[in-house]
Amino acid sequence: MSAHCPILVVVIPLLCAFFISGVGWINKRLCFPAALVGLTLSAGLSVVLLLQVLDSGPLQYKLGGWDPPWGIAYEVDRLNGLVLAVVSVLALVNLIATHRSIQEELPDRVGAVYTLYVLFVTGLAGIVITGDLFNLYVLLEVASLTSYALIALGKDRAPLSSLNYVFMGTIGACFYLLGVGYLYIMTGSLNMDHIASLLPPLYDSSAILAAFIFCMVGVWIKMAFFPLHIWLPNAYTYAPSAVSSLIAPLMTKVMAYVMIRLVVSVFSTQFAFAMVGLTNPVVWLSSLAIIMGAFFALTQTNLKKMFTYIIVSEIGYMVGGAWLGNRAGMTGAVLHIMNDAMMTLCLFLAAGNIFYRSRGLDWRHLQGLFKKMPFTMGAFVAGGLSVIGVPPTCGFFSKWYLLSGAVQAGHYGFMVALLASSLINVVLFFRVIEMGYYGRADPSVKEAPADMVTPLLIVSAGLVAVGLYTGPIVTHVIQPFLPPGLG
Amino acid sequence: MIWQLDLAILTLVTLCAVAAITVKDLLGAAVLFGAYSFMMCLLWAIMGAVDVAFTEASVGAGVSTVFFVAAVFRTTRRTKD
Amino acid sequence: MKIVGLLIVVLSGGLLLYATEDFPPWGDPASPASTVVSPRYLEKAVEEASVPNVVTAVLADYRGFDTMFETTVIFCAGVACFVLLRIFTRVPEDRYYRHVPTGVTIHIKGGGKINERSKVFERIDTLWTPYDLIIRTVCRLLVPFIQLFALYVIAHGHHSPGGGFQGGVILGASIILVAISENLRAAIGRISERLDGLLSAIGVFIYAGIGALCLLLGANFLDYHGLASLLPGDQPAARSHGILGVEIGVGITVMAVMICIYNNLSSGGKQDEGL
Amino acid sequence: MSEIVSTIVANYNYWLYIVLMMIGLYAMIAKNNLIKKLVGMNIFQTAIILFYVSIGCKRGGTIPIIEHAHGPGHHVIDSAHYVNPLPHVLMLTAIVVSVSTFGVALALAVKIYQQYKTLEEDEIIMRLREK
Repeated sequence: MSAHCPILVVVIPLLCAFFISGVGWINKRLCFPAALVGLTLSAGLSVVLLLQVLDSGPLQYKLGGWDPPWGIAYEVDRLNGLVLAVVSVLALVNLIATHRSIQEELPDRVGAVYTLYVLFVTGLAGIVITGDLFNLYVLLEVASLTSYALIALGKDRAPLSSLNYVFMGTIGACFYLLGVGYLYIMTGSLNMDHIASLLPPLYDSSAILAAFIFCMVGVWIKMAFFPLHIWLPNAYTYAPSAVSSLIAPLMTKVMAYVMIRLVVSVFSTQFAFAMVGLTNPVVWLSSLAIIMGAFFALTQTNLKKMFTYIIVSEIGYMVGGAWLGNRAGMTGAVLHIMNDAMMTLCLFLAAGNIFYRSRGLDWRHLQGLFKKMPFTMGAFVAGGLSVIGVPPTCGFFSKWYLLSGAVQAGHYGFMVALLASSLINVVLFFRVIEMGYYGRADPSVKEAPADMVTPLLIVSAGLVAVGLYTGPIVTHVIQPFLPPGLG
Repeated sequence: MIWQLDLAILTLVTLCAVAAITVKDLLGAAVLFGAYSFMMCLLWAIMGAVDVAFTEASVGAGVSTVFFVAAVFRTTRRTKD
Repeated sequence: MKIVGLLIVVLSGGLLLYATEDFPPWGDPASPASTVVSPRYLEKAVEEASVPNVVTAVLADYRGFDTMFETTVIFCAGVACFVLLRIFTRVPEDRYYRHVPTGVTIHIKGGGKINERSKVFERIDTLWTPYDLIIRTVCRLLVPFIQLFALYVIAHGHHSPGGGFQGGVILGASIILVAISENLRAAIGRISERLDGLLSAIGVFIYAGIGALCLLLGANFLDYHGLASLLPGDQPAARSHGILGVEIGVGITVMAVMICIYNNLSSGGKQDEGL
Repeated sequence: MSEIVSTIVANYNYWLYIVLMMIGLYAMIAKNNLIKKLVGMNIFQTAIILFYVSIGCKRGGTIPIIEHAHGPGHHVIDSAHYVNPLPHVLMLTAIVVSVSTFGVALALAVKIYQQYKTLEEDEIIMRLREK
């Protein structure tokens, strides 16, 4: 059975989603347990898969038994395994933590919501694990369609921001599809490894350049890289809290993974960084993204909206780190995918807990919360420290790698941006902490129920744990994956 | 395939596309969009992609247009551009 | 916004145009797209899967995994439309009834209703127009033939253009035709909302289930030759049967989802009065 | 001169597809009405599908259904006689994806109309400011 691990990670939640959808028509109480079983199995298997990969090297799974360039194959290596484990475990944690808020916010649509939830996770897991460019597009659409629907379930401006997301997301997906089309017309294949082996003689071709640019722009739109981020803040702010804490940590990070995968495994770092000649502008753009994201976050008066701009800023870290074009930068970017997913989940879960009790996330709802919700606010502080980059939280270590990458590449603009954003983050979080500490609390607010607080505390403990184990993760998981040509 | 026919249909497709996004009536846009899809389906049939053409004829020109009309029925025909 | 749009369009269009100069000439049989991967499909499809329509063979077998997720996308769309639009809380609404023998219309305000089974009174839509005899009769006559054709398209997808998607869409369209030519309630009377929701899940479940069955029989996921031990015939025949099973699943889901989307869109989520 | 003509004949198809794509993209970005944007989105997607289908086109090729596949007279199949089926398969998927996105987007548009009673973007923004 262990040979079938890669496919089971995706198929078990998929089958489970159909089951939930069917059961939702009969008995709504069974939906949550079904989702729980499906995601637990998938998370467990993904961890097993990661261990297998660490033990015995990259795995390949041929779907339908057809050999790769003709059929679709799943390729699992260290990077895949890591991101897959992060995605499925965090989705599981979020499922448990937001059980109550889904019951509360969307009581009459529970079945459909859990169906979409599990399908979203399936789509992301598939994106991470697949080795076929077109399959990636289809799974991307699964993940996008479910997230459009989930976001639109929110109140107020949610449908409008979701429709904006539909437009931007479709442009992104179509650009990606166009890029794949240009690759296909030049190479005649869709399998990533096969394309990578066919590409070197074609590096001079303008069509490959266009394919590269379109794939990258498409992915950047999906991951909300700075000038293309306009869909993100509203979509994530107005989504129901259970949904934003699912989508915000995972979607953009998985797209960052897709970017790194395309650069490393399809186009090769040598082509992307040395031959295209866009390295410098992209790093400058990401420095701008970091600064502007932090700056916009400073102007917000809503906790969730502030977090969304922090995400925009963090995306700048990942793009910039990857495009620095050296080992340290790439290590920092990969590490930051994992760390940022955890930090974002921690922050959004804390916001979800606050919203669950005080029914709002504007500044006035945050006054004096430390006394009323000590655990939630403690986790919030842990998440905030990690975003700022205080050791021993994991945020410090990825920032460290990014900084040393910037120094190695001699890119001081990016370094300044990193430091400046850390400073702005200090202001951002201490402002909230001050309000929570000194403000006058609403007497009716109390600590969120234990089953919401426990997962949150686990995540915030995870922030520190991952920080402490950064060394082994980098030497055993990330470094062996990096291509040898990287400077 | 016959390139004259191909070129003629391509021109018509482009015309339909431009008309569908410029006409100042959403129901009209729905109909023009259906025509666009159907022209597209002809084009694909010419290129030998029968399965794709069949799908587009049933999905693009058929059901999509019905959805479009249904949505316009539930909203409004008015448009400013 | 217009200037921004123009700028983006000019930039990306320029890049796309600039890249076309390296393309192989249009329709060139020696282009990489036609020589690297695809010849094997054409040469081996009949031998390996016993399916003359190569598109069906590639769709449901060689790249069957893509198609499974494509069906999932459709299913997602159905669930999404349902979850976005469906209104569960009933507000008392005005209803209109027609007295069939005399043709008098009755307007009942604020949630009152007349027994739906009544032979004398017939519920009508707010924007009711008198039924047209020709349209009604022709549609009623056509529906069975459309459904028959749809089943033919699904079943004959191995040999001619067509398959689960097209057949499913046509099946769905036949029910939508009922909804348009009579009214939405007549269509829902034929396939209720719950049945529709269940069918849309069952269809994809059949697809993924066949894949999982292959897994249980010791082959890889969606490797239909694992089915050879259950079915009569040799391995290519097993693949052919597997493809048929999968297409049936796709057809069921696509039909159910098309009906679901139409019902929710045309009634604005009330599933009461439609187009 | 003849070189230019031959490039045009070889590539005019691609150029027209790009024009179509750009019409769609422009409508998506610049139009004010939400449903008009959706039409643009669909035009963009169909144009990409057209591009893919034309990749699979072969001069002198027929539809990808093998002739005399079963029965006696088994013969060698020459792949040059048939159009490339792979892009068709991909585009079947893409069509289905586009209709799904279209359906969901229409549902969102209906929901937005129920909320704001208009589909024009500027009017919606005005209404949001009023609140």
